[in-house]
Amino acid sequence: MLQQFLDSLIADGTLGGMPRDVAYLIGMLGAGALVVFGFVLNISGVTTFVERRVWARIQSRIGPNRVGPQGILQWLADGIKLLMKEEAIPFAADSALFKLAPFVVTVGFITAFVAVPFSSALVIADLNLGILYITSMTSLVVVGIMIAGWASNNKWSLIGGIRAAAQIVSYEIPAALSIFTVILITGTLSMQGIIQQQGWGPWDWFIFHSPFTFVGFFITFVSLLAEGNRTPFDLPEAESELVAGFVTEYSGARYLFFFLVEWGNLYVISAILVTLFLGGWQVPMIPGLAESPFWLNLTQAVTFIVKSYAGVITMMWIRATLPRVRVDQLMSTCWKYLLPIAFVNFMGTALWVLIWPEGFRFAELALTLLGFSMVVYFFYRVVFHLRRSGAELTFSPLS
Amino acid sequence: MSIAGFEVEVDRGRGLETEEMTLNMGPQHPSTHGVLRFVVKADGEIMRRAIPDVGYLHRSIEKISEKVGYHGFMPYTDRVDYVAAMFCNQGWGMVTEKLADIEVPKRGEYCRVIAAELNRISSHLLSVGTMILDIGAITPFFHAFREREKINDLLEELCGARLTYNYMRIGGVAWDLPPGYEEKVLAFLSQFDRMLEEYDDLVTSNKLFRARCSGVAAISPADAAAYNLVGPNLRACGVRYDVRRDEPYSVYPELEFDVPVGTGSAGAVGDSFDRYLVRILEIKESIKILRQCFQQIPDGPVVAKVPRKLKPPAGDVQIRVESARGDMSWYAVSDGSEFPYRCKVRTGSFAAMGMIEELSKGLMLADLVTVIASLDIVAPEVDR
Amino acid sequence: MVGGFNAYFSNIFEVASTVFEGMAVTFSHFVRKPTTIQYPDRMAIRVQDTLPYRYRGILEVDLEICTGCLACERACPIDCIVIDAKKDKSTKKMMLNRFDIDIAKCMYCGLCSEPCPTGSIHHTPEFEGADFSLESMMRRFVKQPVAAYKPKKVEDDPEVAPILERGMRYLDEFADPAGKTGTDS
Amino acid sequence: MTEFSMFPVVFYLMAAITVGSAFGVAFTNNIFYSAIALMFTLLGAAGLYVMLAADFVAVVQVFVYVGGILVLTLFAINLTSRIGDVSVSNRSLGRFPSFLVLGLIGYSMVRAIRTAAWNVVEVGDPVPTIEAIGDAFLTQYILPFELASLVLLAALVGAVVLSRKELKEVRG
Repeated sequence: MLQQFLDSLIADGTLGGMPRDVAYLIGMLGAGALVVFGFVLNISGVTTFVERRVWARIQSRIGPNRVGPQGILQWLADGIKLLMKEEAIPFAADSALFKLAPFVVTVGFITAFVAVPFSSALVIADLNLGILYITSMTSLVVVGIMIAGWASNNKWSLIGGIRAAAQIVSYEIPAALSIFTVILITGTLSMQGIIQQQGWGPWDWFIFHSPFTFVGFFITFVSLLAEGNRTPFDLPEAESELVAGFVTEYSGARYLFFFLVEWGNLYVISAILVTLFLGGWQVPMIPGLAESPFWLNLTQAVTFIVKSYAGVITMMWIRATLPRVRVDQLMSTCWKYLLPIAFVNFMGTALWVLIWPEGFRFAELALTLLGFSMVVYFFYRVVFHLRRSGAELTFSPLS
Repeated sequence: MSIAGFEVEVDRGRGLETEEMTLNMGPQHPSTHGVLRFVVKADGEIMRRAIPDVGYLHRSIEKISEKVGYHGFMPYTDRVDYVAAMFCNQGWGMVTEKLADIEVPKRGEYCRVIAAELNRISSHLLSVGTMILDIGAITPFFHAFREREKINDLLEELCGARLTYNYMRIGGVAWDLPPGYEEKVLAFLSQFDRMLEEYDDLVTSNKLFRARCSGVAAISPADAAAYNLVGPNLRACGVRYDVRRDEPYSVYPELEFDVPVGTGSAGAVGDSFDRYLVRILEIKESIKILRQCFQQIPDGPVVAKVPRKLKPPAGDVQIRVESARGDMSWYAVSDGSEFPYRCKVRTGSFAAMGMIEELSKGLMLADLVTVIASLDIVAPEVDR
Repeated sequence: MVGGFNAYFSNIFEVASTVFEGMAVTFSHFVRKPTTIQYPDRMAIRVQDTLPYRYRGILEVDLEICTGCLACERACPIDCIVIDAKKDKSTKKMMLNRFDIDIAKCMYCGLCSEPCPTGSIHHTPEFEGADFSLESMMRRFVKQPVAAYKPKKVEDDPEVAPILERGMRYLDEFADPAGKTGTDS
Repeated sequence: MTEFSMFPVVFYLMAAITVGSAFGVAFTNNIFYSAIALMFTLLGAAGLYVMLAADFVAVVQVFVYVGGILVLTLFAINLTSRIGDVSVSNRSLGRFPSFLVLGLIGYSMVRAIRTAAWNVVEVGDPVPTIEAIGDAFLTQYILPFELASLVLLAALVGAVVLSRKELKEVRG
């Protein structure tokens, strides 16, 4: 789309005699800036606000509600405050690497957005190895974290960096293995390709494709949580143990970058999960919708963002519920539980695809029913807790 | 030490030698519960030992007593352990009463027990709340503090302050229960019962939480005795000893309650989980005691007649109170004048603090905060 | 390996089920009413009005009913109350020249208001004491020397009577250690 | 008139990053700096792969070398280096042997460049290479592929043996 647009601009002479490649470069940089400033930064910022409000409600509080209507601009105020703060670089720190680290982290995070699909047409680049590209780019984040941990010249930071490395390298394996289960089914690495093979209904989603993908979904979820340094795996910055882990010595704008990545990563993790297991942007083909590309893409994008954001809120909700695991437990979870099960899943899916290349309808429907009954039982428990507490209820998200 | 649920002995005699790292944890650290400092000798994630460094919060409270007199010292005792100030009030009251031979009216004793047990609940809530916060879960902390705020409201109504109560006087308590207090407390307790069940569902039964605490820093009864561990920490080791039951004071003989001990339900007896669980069970016992108190409380005065200028006969006296952090022992010497000659407090946190260096050997770095929190150390109580 | 397969799968099941239960508890909080009090500006009534009667806020002195007996000064364990009361030679009256309370020092223990015979020195529900200088934390109640109050059998001065009534009521409910039960103290 | 193309510019940029940071790896005194320079070398090489339309190799380069091996290198440095003493240098072998090695490598490279037949291939739009790679691995190159797997497995077992601590089970 961008290429066509630039070609048309060149053709009618708006850009003068600018060489084609330079025009492409400027166009891509412009589009990139638009995406970064228009979407990526905002989604990270809004996520911090939403996280604080979600936590607050879980903890019987209200959360930030002063800046802007209902506090919606709190993230902007925080960001501006951090940008204007003095940045202290410790005297004994390695100042070049200390400054480099936030940028490595941010690059690793923002480049991942290139392959995230929002609708059937709305994707920056539909790489044919999209999912592999995203996982490889996010691995840059850990390098940044390690640089930060080492360059701060602080022992807490160093331990945080080491923990981050050990954790992310370990959890990449079960994550990759369970991502491969989906790839076994689809036969493509492209994000769009994976979504196109699913349907709008839950029974057409890959999570309910077979018992193995059902388990694989949870393994992927847990491993990606660990890769995103989220509770219960937030050991690298465990504030009660390591003060603030690898960000201990950071302040001001550089500190901001780390948290930009941390919260933006939530969205990337969710987007991966939604793409792989939860049907992506698939919407029911209502007659009339298919004819209008604009409305089709809009509904698809809304569907995708709503699904991903549900995932983001789930991660916040998990963070508000669970305690942190210990380092040895972290490792045993990965190597003793997730990895063997992921292997079994991988083999199982391979067999499943061999036996039923087109999917097994009965299993899909049964698993959908299982998932649905789990949700129903969950709400039964919620109501049970509500009744037992006898608490005053309010259904307004605003108070 | 334990790795992944297995009790193993790590042979460090051969193989790769790693460098020992000295970490300075505190005095300003998020989970040292006040101003505390630990010098941690660590080998990667595993601690060789953690040496506590105390004294940052020393405020000479014992010395102050020599200058302000018997009545005037009461508000200072609030500051000995600000999380459970009622017990310090009660301790000072009791030691002076014994020194000057003052009889506390029955209703006064009941008021004291009601206030103290409410305070015990709030103190234990703080303890378990901060423990789970240190382990990494944030929400249970807020839930515990929400309930604690309700107790603070009740205590505020009783004595006008939320933290430094100064509720008790020598010879009784300063104020009788306000009108309608019984209904309010009982209403709170019935709501709090349900909240405790919810807390159990959210925290106590949580496998991740149990895994973090099970087998961490398990203390044997012999070790506990050797290090003079007291209170819930001692009971978690399986020793059924409670000053309220074994050396009864106040009206505790008239009240029925159990003394919960650690059973090792998550791992070893006397581990961090047992210490946590004993506190939760003690909260339940305190609720029982409170309900009985309101049934049994007689009418009558709440404070005995005590001269404004109290001059106890010369002599020395020692009493013990079961504080939220265990056996709190008060010792006072009178020389017959209006000021105490000497006063000394021995607190539960101090004993627990002494044990950390021994306990920390071979634990993971993350376990240190669990141990500190599970021993329920309150820094000002250590230093006074 | 101890436990074997059973332990392995029961571990997984335990984690899953307890996490499930915990998530249900936290989810139920989404629809519970928050308990936050939005002090100070978003409240139906001021915080000060919600505080219980016995609340020990910043001290205040009603000079009209102060007898100048110095009981509060003696009771104060940190000497934050300074009273200068002298008998005027010419009028034979007890004159209050100075009655200062250093709020910066005060620890709100309430020991001073207990011995007061008239309830002159009492706690208010005010607690917002933040200020820019230590000097302004010094509450000077005597602007110019006034005569101390002399207790009478029946108060007939219409100006002093309501103040005294308030003071006695305060004594009755707050400062009198016997409370409402009435004792011999 | 041939249109100005960004292609050579990007190529020389990538090459400069790769070679420059490779010099950094070799010459810097600080081992941590070496590792960071290595990251840029690897990323530059990945960029060159992209320019050769070998996107799969490029992504795997980043995934495996940056995400895996470099992180492990940094991990090892973090664990072993004394944090107060950052200038842990990589020891050189001495001038003479290094020039010898340099000369040998330089000679063979120059020779290779001179003897190679430089077929100029028309660079079209990048085509997906994964399937071709997969096919090649499982048909023509299956033996080397399996052998490589075996070597990796041996390395894995070796690492476990090396790093394993002597654990004595006391109670399970």
